[in-house]
Amino acid sequence: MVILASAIAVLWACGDARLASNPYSSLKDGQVFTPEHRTITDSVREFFGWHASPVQPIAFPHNKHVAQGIDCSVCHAGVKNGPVAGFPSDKLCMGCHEVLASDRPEIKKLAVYFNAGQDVPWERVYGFAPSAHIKFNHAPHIRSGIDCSVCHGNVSRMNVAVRAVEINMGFCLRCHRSRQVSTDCITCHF
Amino acid sequence: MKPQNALYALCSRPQAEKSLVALVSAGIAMDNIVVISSEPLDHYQVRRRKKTLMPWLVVCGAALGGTAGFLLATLTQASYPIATGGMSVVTFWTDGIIIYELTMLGAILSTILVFLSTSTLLEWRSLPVEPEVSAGKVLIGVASVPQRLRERVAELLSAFGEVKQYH
Amino acid sequence: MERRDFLKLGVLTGATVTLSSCEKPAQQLTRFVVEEDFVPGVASWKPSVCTLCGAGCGVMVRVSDGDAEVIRNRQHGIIRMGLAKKLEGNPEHPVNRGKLCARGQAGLQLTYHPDRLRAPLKRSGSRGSGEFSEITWQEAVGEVVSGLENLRARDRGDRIRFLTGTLRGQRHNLISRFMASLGAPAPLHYGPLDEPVLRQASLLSFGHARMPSFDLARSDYIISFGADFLGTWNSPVAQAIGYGEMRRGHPGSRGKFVQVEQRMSQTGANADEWVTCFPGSEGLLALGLAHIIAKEKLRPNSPETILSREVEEQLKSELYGSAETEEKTGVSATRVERLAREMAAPPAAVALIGGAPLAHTNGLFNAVAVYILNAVLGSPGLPGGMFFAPGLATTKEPQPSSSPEFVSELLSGKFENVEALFLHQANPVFATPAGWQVLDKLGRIPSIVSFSSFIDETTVLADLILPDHSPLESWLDDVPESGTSEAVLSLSAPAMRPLHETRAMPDVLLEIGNKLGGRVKQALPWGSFEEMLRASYSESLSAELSLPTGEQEKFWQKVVERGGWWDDGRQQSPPKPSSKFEVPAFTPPSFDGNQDEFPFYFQPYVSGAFLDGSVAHLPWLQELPDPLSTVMWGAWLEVNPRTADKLGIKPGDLLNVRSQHGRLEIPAVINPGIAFDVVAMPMGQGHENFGRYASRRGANAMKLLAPIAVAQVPTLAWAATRVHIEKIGKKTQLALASRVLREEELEVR
Amino acid sequence: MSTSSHHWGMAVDLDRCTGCGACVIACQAENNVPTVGEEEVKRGRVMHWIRIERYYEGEFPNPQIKFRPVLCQQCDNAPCEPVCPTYASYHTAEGLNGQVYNRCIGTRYCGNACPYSVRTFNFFNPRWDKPLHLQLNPDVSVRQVGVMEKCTFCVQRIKAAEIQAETEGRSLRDGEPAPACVASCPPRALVFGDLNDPNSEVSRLARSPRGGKLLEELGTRPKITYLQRGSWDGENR
Amino acid sequence: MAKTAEEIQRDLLRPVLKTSWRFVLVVAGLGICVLAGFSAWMYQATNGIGVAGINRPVFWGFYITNFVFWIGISHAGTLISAILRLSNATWRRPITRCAEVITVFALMIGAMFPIVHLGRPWLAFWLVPYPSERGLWPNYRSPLLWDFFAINTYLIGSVSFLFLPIIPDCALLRDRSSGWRRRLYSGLCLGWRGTQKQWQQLETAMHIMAIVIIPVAVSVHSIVSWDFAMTPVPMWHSTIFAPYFVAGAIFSGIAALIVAMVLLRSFLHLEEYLTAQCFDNLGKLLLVMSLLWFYFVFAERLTTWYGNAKPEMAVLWLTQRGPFRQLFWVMLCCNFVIPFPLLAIKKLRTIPGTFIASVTIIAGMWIERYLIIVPSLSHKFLPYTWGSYRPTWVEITITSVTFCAMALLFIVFSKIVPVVSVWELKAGLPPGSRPAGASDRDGQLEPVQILGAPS
Repeated sequence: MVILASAIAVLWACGDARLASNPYSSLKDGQVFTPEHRTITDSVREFFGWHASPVQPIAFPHNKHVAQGIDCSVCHAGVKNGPVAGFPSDKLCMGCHEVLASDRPEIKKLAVYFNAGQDVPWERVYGFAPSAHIKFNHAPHIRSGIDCSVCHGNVSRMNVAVRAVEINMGFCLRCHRSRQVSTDCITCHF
Repeated sequence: MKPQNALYALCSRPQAEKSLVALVSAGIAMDNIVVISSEPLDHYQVRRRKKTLMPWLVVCGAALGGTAGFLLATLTQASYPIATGGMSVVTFWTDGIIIYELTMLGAILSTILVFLSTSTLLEWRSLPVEPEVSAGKVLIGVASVPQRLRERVAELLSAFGEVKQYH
Repeated sequence: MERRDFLKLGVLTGATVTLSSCEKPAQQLTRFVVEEDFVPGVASWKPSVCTLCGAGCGVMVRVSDGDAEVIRNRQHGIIRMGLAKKLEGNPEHPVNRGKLCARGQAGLQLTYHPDRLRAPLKRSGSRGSGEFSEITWQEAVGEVVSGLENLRARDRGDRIRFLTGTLRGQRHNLISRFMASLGAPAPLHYGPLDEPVLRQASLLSFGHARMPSFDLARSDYIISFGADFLGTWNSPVAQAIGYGEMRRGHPGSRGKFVQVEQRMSQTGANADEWVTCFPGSEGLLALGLAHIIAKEKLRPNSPETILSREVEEQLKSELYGSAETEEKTGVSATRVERLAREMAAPPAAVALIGGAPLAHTNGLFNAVAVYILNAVLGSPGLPGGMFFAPGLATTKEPQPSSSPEFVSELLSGKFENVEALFLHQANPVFATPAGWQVLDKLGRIPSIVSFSSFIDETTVLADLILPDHSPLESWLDDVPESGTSEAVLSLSAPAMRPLHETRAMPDVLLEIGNKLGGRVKQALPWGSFEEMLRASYSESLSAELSLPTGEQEKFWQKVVERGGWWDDGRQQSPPKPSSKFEVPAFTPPSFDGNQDEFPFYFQPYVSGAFLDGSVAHLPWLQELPDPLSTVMWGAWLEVNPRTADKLGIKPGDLLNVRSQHGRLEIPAVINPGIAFDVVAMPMGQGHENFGRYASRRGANAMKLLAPIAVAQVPTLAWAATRVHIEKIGKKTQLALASRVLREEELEVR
Repeated sequence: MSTSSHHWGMAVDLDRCTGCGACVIACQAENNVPTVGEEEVKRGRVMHWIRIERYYEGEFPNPQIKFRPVLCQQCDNAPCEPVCPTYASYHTAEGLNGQVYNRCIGTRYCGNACPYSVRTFNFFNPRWDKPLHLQLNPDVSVRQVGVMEKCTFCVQRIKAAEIQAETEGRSLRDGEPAPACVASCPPRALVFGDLNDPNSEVSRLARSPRGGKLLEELGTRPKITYLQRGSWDGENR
Repeated sequence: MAKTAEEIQRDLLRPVLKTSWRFVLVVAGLGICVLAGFSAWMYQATNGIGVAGINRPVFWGFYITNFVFWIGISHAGTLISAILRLSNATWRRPITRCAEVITVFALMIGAMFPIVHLGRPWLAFWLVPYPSERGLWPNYRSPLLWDFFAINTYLIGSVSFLFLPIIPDCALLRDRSSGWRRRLYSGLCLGWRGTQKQWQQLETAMHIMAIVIIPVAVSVHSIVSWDFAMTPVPMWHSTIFAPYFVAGAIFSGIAALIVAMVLLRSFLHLEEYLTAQCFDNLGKLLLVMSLLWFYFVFAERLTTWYGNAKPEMAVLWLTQRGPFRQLFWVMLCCNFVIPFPLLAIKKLRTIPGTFIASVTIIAGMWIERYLIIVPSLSHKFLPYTWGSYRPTWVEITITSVTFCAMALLFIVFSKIVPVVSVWELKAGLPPGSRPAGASDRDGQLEPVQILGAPS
């Protein structure tokens, strides 16, 4: 039993990190795309579902924009008819901010990106670990009239978006059950 | 019971028999007499077999385990959320195995528990530790001697071996 | 209880000391601004054209957005762009009707191949050393222009050559104009698969050098002489679709399919009857069958519509009698007669020829003979018969590419004085026998410019490489030569933006022309290849369809959306027999190497995965099990079990295969479907220098071949070599999908 | 079996199949099936979800070859399902043999139980030389080391088609959705459809006298019908 | 028996109380081996199970072979000692504890392998039925889950079955040792004093445990066999498997017991206690099992051959004519041809005789497990998918290390607790073997009188 316990414990510590590269592959890392974790820490973190809180390049105030009566789908364009909500290109931002509040420091940051012909490297706030193998599709959820805040918290109150809701399988299941929609594994995992 | 009014004699096995007789005839209740040895004294008449409830308790434990197994294997699955395309989830024969194993587990655990609770753990501290016992000697004595019989018992025991008091 | 909590309990057993605090994820690369607009995560289908073989199938490309690491003006970053994810057949396209073969689908990997060239390269090391250094496009184009100007100044335009692979449509047109305007000879083609022999036969028999098409769907009886028409030959997808219909398309009547060959091909594996005859005697067998049909008037009315009286009389001569045939072909007289009567019975029967029979020294004879059999069967122009695709009447039909010009130039030492060579989709160094010494002949050319997207055996010689877009990134057009009864133009816009800093070959040529100015500029007046396509198709077609000028734009949009233009209305006219359509004199095939020293006929065959080897660098195809040997990632030699027993050869034994012109070491595969005196080997492997997946893998059959040409057609007779095989004594493990040959292993209790 | 309106099935007409292998590549491209390389192939770890079995019969000069495309038979009575201790392999509402990668702990028990040996296992993390990874299909997850995988009847296409139909407020047509292998097959040897719809092409083929199931005697009740090759003896049939 | 109680006690406690440099050396050596095995496993865990030789279709190889093998070994003890206790065979006294120890450790090692062979071992805890936020329970229809339950039950059972009779010996050691040892043992003996009441309770408990543990042991190996028999794999899907495996398990178990006893005997100089008689009796038992095993093999093969089902015959021929034939015949020799004469002929049924027989049997039984698993998997129904299997250094390392681990655990255990039950041995002595006036039994009163004495 002791052996078992310690063995499993050490395995937990290792997680599924692939430090040594696949011995049967001549490929060098970096030139290779693979689902393996970079470090033990990464894998352990993913295993326990700990995610770093994102630090956005620009402190985007959601509350201000929502207060302006701008609908989420204006910037997150894909949400209504696609699986991914998506981030806006800064072309869209500059559409207004060419003139609007262009003197503010954060907007200046935005302008710098724009003039350099670059998009703002927004960081994801939500999202699933690849090992969850979830194929989430926004569109059907929006169509069935689920409010964004159900999964993303009341963004209209937030300044920079934070992970307000802990989305795990339990969270999804509770909702699916209460609405009597499919809880077949293959509905989300494939 | 206070140890100071417990009296013991360290003696050889044959003498242990005799002393037992003596103590009984001196009017010490059998239950009050303690015989400590380093192995079961099968060949000496110092034992008094008492009926034990252990088997029945074990049966109860087994029944308990079995029920637990049944609930685990059946109820959990009956309240199973997974959609299995109409495939059976609770199946008689397979659940039988789980129930069987847990029944056995129940029996085993209850045996251990009953044994520990009824034998060793109760006497913890209340009885003396006599290294000589492990040398083959027998420690015989009375756990709690009534005051009136104290001298009588003491001399009785001293006849078979040195009388010991454990504090 | 949440998984996390449960685990934390477990972790208390004293394990995860390595858990460090969560630090910020690694800083990501700069994000370039998105250039297209798409709904994130929603895929769209865009038309394209398959360029991997000559069939010219229409393709639909599934495009969805993704993050690509790219280098834009020397800056490394990420851009979200539309990426091709999957290739499927274009459902509307008349050739492949929504279907696509394995190779076509793997074409996707041409775009994403890790060894693809990403920018112009200039040779920095000695020629062939493979050392190149990146340069900018201005420099690259500048170099070409100055080089050409220099040649033009010295009036050496005639010493420029442009060598391409099988190429049709406006690319071919563009190159031709480019060369002409430089005063250089017409572009040369080299591709081992471009069937010059059959074209020559078509020319002799029906008056135009084209590949035939077949209406297999409505055919009741197919006899194929060595043609792998379900795998690699001619227009495989179209033919496979037809085959399926022939089998089960018409309830109650299932066509019969007879295959004649010495080594059972993937196509032969599907035959109802598999006939084997002496190598090179296929033509005689065809004539033998024709003889019986003609003599017994099994097809009373048909022949005279096609064959002249005297030809028919010739046919009836006992020269082609079944006894004679049996002796010369090895097919029993009774069988010949039975086959003849069988195929004459049903309304529609057709004969095909391809592969080895055309690659014998008497290939032309075989081809014409089979056309005569078709004529006798009356199949030309009839439903379920053979015909020639109409093509586009209005656009100048680009003459089909074929190798003989190149080969004759090569062999006639004309190549000595060539000063500049342009390469595009051609790899002659790999695909020619050692006897032709292509390597050192090309090596002596002062300057070589390649448009290849990959380093291959020929491109590695280049001084300058101007990498082309991948097909999915380019404007494509093609006029399928066969596989359809309609007039078809395949045309498509780029399905995705270029991934790397490459440029489309036609655009580069136009730019060069522009810079050169003068006659070249006049010859190439267009700003871009797109313009050229518009000019040459939109106008002509809309003129032909007499569209009002306002409609033209809409018409063009429709063409581009649809992936081309085709017209059901225009049915092809039945092929007209030419005056030269007559029974050729039988010339027995000659083989290199005498029978005693080299006892085995060596039959290379076109690999189902790699064709001639031009797609051997695609990992999906490398890991596609060969349909018969089930080998992956390698090459092998097929030996008959009885022969193997005689020589003590076991599967996987390394063999030393020797011809008069070279030797190979290659593992053996036992094949119950091959003649005793024939050994076969797939083409396409054995690349020395063709990306990480193909290089130094297997062996190259070409290097074993004798440099013999087909009679009257100066092209390689690749089935005319004899070899000697022996065990080396070493054993290798082939990467097999299955080691088992038979389902019923007979075991006695 | 199926608790839903659809019961997906396939028919394989061996008389049409030419063994060309288009389905193999189609599947590999659609489902992010990795290439494992020569060494791993030699170890018997090729990952294809569909294979074309080839069997020789007879000897030269009269050899014969049988081709048989084999993919997951999506059994109604699947041996792979009950043996999985974690329900990673289970029966979906539409009667498919679901494989839930994230639930798989890699006992490989299902792989042993499957009499058709159509289940493949990720012995290592799959790898793609950049930028080949850009070809990966975003609708299908990239599996990791230690999980089983197998043909899903292109469930992502089924889902997409169902959502599409739902948005257009109609029911699915016959022939939609089509798995990648079916969509690509030139001679139309593979036919896919709803077995609950008696008029669908697949249902009609499933009733064909030529039809049969692979290893029917095992009672796995596969959803794939194999139509035997016809033979030509004088009169056509 | 010549020895007196005191001598017995001294001899048996010596190895526990005195530590020689040889012991330290051996433990260190074995420890290093075990570490090597462990790191091999970590290597596999971090790179992927692919570093092992398993493939498609042979998804199970060495690891599951080891699993079945060690679980089989574990049937040595508990089962045997339980049977012997119930049948009250006196010659059992010196061997029962040794047997029970083997059980416990073999079981631990065996139970590790299902985790070692997992593709994602860090998720092994999903077999535990606990209420998770995912609302998922394990699949009770899966034989692997039965394994989980059965093995845990069996492990708990054997540990307690081993521990109960250790208690009095700990008391003994408590009295005979000092310092930390004394503290340790007075803890371990749970306040054992040795009153007649305690003795009686102990014996009752042992009796019950012996009754309970036998069906558990049987179920465990039946379930292990069902891991195979539940799948439609040629030569696996058979009703004979459960009894076949149980018999094989006891077979290999006894062999392991004999080997362990012979080694102990020589290392710890227990010649007088592990007497030739024990080996003779065990030898007879082993002989019976060997015959039984052969009977099962014969029955299995005969029915397969007669049934002549194509897939099954493919596997049958594979093991008898195919690439596995050498192994097959070696197995037959190891399990029957060699041991049978050694055990049947009285002259040969000596200690060395039984030892040799046992060693070959252990080897043979390992091969048997291998031959049950690999050939069937490599030749399943569709010939196109037929494959083969070759282990890699990882599997070989881990496999061989398990034997070191077994030795290590056993040795360390024998350092803490006497491997021969002192009190049982002493209790087994006839009163005559008492020194110091034990013989005089004068003036003894009838028990009746004692009981009926007036108070």
